[in-house]
Amino acid sequence: MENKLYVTSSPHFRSEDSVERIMLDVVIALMPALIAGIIIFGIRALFITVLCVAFSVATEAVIQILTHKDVTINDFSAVVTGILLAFNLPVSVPWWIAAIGSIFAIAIVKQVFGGLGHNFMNPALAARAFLLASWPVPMSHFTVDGIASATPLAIIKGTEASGNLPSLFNMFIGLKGGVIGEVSIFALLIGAVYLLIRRVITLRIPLSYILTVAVLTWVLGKNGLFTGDPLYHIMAGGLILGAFFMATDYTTSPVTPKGQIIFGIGCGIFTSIIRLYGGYPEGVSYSILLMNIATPIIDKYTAPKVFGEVKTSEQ
Amino acid sequence: MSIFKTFKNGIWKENPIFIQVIGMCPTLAVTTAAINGIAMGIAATFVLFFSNILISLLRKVTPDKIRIPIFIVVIATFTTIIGMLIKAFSPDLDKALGIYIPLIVVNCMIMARAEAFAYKNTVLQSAADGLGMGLGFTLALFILGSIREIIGNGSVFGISLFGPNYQPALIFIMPPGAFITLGLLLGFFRLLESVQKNRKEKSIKKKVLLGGASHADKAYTYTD
Amino acid sequence: MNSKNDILKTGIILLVVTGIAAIVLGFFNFITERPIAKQLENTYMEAMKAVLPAEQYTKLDLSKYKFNFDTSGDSKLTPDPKLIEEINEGKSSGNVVGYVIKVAPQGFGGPIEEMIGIDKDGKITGIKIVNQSETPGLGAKSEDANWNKQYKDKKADKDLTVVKTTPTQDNQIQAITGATITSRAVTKGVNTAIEAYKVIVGSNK
Amino acid sequence: MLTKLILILISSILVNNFVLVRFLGECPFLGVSKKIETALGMGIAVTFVMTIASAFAYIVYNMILVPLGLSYLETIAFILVIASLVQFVEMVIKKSSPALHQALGIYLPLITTNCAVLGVALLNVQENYNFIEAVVNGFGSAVGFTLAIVLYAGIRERLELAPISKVLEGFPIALIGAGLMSIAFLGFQGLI
Amino acid sequence: MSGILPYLIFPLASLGGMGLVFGIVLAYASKKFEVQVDQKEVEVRNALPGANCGACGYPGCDGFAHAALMGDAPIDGCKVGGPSVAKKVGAIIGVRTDVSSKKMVAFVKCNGTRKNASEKYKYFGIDDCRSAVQYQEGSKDCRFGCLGLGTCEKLCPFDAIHVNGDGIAIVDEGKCTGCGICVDACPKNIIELVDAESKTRVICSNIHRGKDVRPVCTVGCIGCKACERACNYDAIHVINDLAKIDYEKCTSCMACVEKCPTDSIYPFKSSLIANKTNV
Amino acid sequence: MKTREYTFFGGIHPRSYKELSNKYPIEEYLPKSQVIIPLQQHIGAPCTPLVKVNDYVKVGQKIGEANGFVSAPVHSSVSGKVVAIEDRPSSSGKLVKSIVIESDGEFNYDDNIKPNEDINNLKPEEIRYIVREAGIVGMGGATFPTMVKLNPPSDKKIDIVILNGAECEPYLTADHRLMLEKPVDIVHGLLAIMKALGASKGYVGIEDNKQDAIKEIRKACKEYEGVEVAVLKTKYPQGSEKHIIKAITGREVPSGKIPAEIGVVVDNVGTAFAIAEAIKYGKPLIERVVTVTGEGIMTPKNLRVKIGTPFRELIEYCGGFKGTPGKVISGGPMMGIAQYSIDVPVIKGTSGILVLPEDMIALKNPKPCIKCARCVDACPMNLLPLFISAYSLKNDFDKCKEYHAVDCIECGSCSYVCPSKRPLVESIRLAKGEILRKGRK
Repeated sequence: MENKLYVTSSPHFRSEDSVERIMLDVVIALMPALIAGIIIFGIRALFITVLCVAFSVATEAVIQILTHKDVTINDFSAVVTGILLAFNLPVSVPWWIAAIGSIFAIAIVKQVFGGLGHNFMNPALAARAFLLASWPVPMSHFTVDGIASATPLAIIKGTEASGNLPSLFNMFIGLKGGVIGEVSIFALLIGAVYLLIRRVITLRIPLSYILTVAVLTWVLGKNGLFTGDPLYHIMAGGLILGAFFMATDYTTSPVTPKGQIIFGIGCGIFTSIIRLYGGYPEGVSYSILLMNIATPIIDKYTAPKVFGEVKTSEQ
Repeated sequence: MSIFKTFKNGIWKENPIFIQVIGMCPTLAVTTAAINGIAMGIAATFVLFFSNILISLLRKVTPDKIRIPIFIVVIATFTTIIGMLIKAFSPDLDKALGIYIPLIVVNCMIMARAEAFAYKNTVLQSAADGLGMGLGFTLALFILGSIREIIGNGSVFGISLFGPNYQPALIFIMPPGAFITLGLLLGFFRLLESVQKNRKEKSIKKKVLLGGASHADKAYTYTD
Repeated sequence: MNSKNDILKTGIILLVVTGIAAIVLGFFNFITERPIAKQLENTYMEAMKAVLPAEQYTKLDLSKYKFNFDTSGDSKLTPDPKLIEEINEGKSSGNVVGYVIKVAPQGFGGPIEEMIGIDKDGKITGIKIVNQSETPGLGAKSEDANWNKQYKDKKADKDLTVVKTTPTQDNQIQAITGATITSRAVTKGVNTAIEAYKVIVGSNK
Repeated sequence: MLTKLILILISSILVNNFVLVRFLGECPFLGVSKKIETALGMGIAVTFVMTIASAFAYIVYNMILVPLGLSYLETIAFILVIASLVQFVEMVIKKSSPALHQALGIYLPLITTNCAVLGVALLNVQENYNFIEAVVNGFGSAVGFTLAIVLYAGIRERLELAPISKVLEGFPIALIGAGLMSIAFLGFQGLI
Repeated sequence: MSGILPYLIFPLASLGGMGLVFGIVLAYASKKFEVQVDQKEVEVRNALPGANCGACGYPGCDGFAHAALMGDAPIDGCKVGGPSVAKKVGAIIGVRTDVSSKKMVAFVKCNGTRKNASEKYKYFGIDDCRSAVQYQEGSKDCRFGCLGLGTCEKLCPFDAIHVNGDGIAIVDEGKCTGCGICVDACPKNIIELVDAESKTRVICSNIHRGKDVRPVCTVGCIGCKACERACNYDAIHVINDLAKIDYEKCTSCMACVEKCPTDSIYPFKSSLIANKTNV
Repeated sequence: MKTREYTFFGGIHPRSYKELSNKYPIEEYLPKSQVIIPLQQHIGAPCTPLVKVNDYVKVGQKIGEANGFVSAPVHSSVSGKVVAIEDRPSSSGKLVKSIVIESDGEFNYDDNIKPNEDINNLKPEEIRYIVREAGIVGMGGATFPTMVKLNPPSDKKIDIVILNGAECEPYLTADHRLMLEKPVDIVHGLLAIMKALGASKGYVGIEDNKQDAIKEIRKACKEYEGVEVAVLKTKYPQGSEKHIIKAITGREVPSGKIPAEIGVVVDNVGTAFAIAEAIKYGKPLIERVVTVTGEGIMTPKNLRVKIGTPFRELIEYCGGFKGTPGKVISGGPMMGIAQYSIDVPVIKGTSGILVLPEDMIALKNPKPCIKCARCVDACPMNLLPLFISAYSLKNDFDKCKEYHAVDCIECGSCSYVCPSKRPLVESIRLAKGEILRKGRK
């Protein structure tokens, strides 16, 4: 025969989706929040973000070259990690802290465990927790327009800060203290809608997460049962950023539908507990990390009922 | 095996931490500073040395069936003694090491040496083994403690290294730092080992691998 | 274990081994008991001396006093009688020079045991953290003598408060950076001690 | 009273997790965490023993050692209590419920040298817990151990599928994984 | 001296008493709750160090003993004990006390390298022969050809079989233990256990007639019987269009090797001449 | 008119590509020279040849006798001389013993071929006999002997018969055209199946992207009681037997069991048509409708083709290749079998010949699984393809079994949606094979 044909397994055609495209979609979805961050915190927000991305990508490339693996920095996953890490840093953070965080996220949390798809924890969040424990002071110093400004959650908690709570509207558009990416609920929601339309994420995790926080913060209010202000808790802190962009991280969240809902509820419970009773004012990062740990177990015990599966005594 | 070789074995070739990976609890818990690591190491060495000697001495008269309870009693006795001595003469150390001193009793390293070595070897050999293993343990704890103290506190033995402007990464003297530092350290030693091995084997390997498995020219590399 | 004899034999061997161990340990205890007790006493004495110099300290019977404080207000700082662990009266040349009050407020990682010395004029002579399990590098800095210095010479008339910036008023204490909870806990302990001191002085009169 | 017990429980399970914060019971944590089922079996066995051991150690310490002024013998006395207890429990289970023994029994001997058991007995003394508090602390600590080891086993099962560098395979990666878990558990700090 | 006495008597009494009580209770309990166990398991258990450290990955020494007896755990799984314990455990369990004196090794009966054998299509799929045979029976025109995707290599626990650069699996006989895992795994059934001492081996598995073999492989056995005629010892016969050697009779004279027109008996002619092995 | 639309959980929505060929009416194509008739064109035991080399055979003459219960006879589709009986590659992907017949171009029918009685006058066992003798098998691609389906275990009462006209595979339009052009015969076939089984209810399941076919079949159904069209949502794999049952009846076929277990029998519309023809004319299964399509074909067509016609002839009839062919697939793109030769024959299960040019086959190297869970959402069997695949690639087939690998229907949905282009179906198929092999041992 003139020209040998290809023989492969079925199916013989595949969807247009690709890892690169998905990651690119996430990057696109994060852009509104980045722009909001730059507007609110100034150009340094952009500097920190670019720095994190650069260090993340470079770390990934260097490790892959050193371990003789294919260099896969063009799949944008390191870019996503870099942006998310930057989004979790206060704008005033020293540049070297951002750089160390990026290296830690990619090297220790991701590549050591086998790279893309094999890390069991969200690299950006693990890096943030690492930085927060290492350098708590610069990591919890928040400014808006160069003026020190406590986060609404810290004010509610009242341990580290005092001041007047910003209005709901200011919270929504982002005029409040916080890390670079979390402040503008409005911008984050634009990105979230984009991801939902592109079908990159489903609502299972974000919705169950946010609803759980809402219910718990309402029920366990400061002045007795059912006195909390759920709306405030939803818009304060990193809940929206966490629920739509970080809890939904594919690799570290469950794959089963039921598991995803359990994951969301678990995140919500831990977030509420840490916010209301814990030592830290904000619990989003830690709660997602904790549920990341539980993900394999959740997957294992929430496997959907196989089509036609019958419970029989004999096997 | 010569006594010196037995002694050396424990320090490097069969290092209880880096090679055998046993006795993890105190290793991780007390190495927040170099001095603590050394102190813990010496305490464990004391117990290991004397219990090895005693068990070796008693090995002929110990009934097989109840050797484990007897080992436990012997080890527990020496542990209690070192605990009392530390309490009496260095209360600061006692505070730093806390309950990990009595927990030397259940350090599998000591039990394993008793069972695997002292119970089968002469007194002299056992003493050398106990000392070697103990020093290997101390060395490992010292290395780990130093690294954690340098990164996490910017000092060694309490002496500041980088001046007041250095901002230490506190996490390294917190629990996560213990796990991560030891994990990376173990990986590092493995790397050294494999590099060494490769160098040795390279020449031999060429002859053994007849075809030389080169998959490079495959058109269809399809797995990870 | 076939026969009763066997059981007895193993039992006796175990008995002998534990017995020897017991004797050895007893012997070592005999040797070390006094040094240990002395060490304990020394540390304690040193701590008391550090916060309130005196020649002699006598422990007070706390059940004789009624510590009824006003616990309303900011629960993070208001005195709490439950925190009081021990009160020692310090005497020099037969005269009462002041009191050393040991309290254990709840910090970030557990109770913080601290000693507060207050002289007979109601002035704080010094504080010392004897035991704590706060975060290294943050709350653990509460042991730092430099930080403890802030409390010295404060008058025991007003509750102390904690601020994050440089104090502007006399009753303000600057918090350790990043460890407000610890700083508050320590201050709460000091406030408690002040109240306890007032009760004792009041009932002595 | 109840509040205190709940606090002890939360503290021992989450805040001062035995494995991830207090560094007790590392050997079984690293050794017996390759499969979820095994880890669960180990956890349940440890829970069982630790709860009972806390009670017995309390009795021995407060009824025998303290009245006689022999509190310095706590270590040796506790280890005797634990060793005998474990052996006794194993024998009883083996006889009375072979099925249970199949599931738990094989883990029991391993527990003798699990420093978590001795650790909890010593901690109970150090913290001056009363009988009920001691038992609750023993139980909570063991539950914390079980929680950590089971979650960790899940992660390790998944790591089996990952292309991890030969140099890091086994203990190094296990330790780094535990470190990351420990970072996540920092979130519970200050909860009590 | 009277001062030290209470320091010795109280601990002696209390600890000794505890030891006695526990000892008696345990001894009594062990009688009362005695359960029959596999004697071998007890033996294995006793051979182990008893540190119960869990380093073997099994729950304690009992767990390891049980697993080793069941064949789940490798006999050298105990790291604390080392080789000496492994030897003891092996002796108790009785792992293969060399049933036959002959050492058997695996041998891949195909030399259809990329150069020698033609392919019928371009394969794109996972590197696993068992998978590849599901698609048009594999990419080689010859139905009995080594696919070279290395299922045997992946499954070999001793690192003793490798696919070489020409796409053919070759056994490293020094490492091969003759366990037969590759024999079972090969979907083309072209690996066979042979006597390690044998000098000549037919290196083809094609049972088709010569006219069907020639177009697909230049080194395939065409069943021409030249070897049969060349053999003076009646040791090689063509059965089913494929030569087969009877090692009872073979003297390793290499006559068949020299006569084979397609070079399908190992060692290859070229190597006889050049006196070097290319395999 | 708005009617209820049936569907199931999971599945995917690939582009259909049906517009390439769905406008073209079915043309008759007669083989020019040789036909190759494999003796095994069905699931089950191969047939034994009834003829020898050099024998002269006529159209419709039985040339292979069924061996055993699960088997189906084969018939000559041309008249002419048997030139060889030997192993030939079949489009099923295997070498199969085949009868090669040199056509004399006259298509003389065998004398045995005569019309049967009207359906109304036939007894169920007579219908079954006709179906068996006609060698009818499932023509959707699974090629399960229809006769076996019509003979369910005596303790299973069949109450519903479903004709599968979903044709959910992209590109294929053979069933669509058949439904448009032969609606009455298809309904007759359905009635015959219902009669043979004593079923009271019959459905023709058609996806809602084939509105014209729905209309035609509805019209044909009108005069009969108990038969109706069930409009299905367009979704792959709607045509899977288990899922069409689930969609229409709500019943779930238990794992490892056949549909008869829950009182349902499913047949392809092509099969129904073949049954109708077997009854009407006594004609055995010697021809079928094949869609020749794909971007690699000059002019895609729907052809009625004699069984045994080589692909080469059909491709040439459709104007030959357009561009360099990369893949030639027997069947659709999701489950079809890639061929290495175009000299393989059309067999009873060949629903289409799909030619994809080299630049369209997109052979991408897989990337690591990112656990996006799209395969989980797509799997119509509710499996976790990512884990089965991962364990399979690690040779841990016991784990695959725990994850129900054997329940996979190999529909390809998971591989289709995978953004990392991982070999999901491929590795699961491997696992299935190894699990079954282990089970046999």
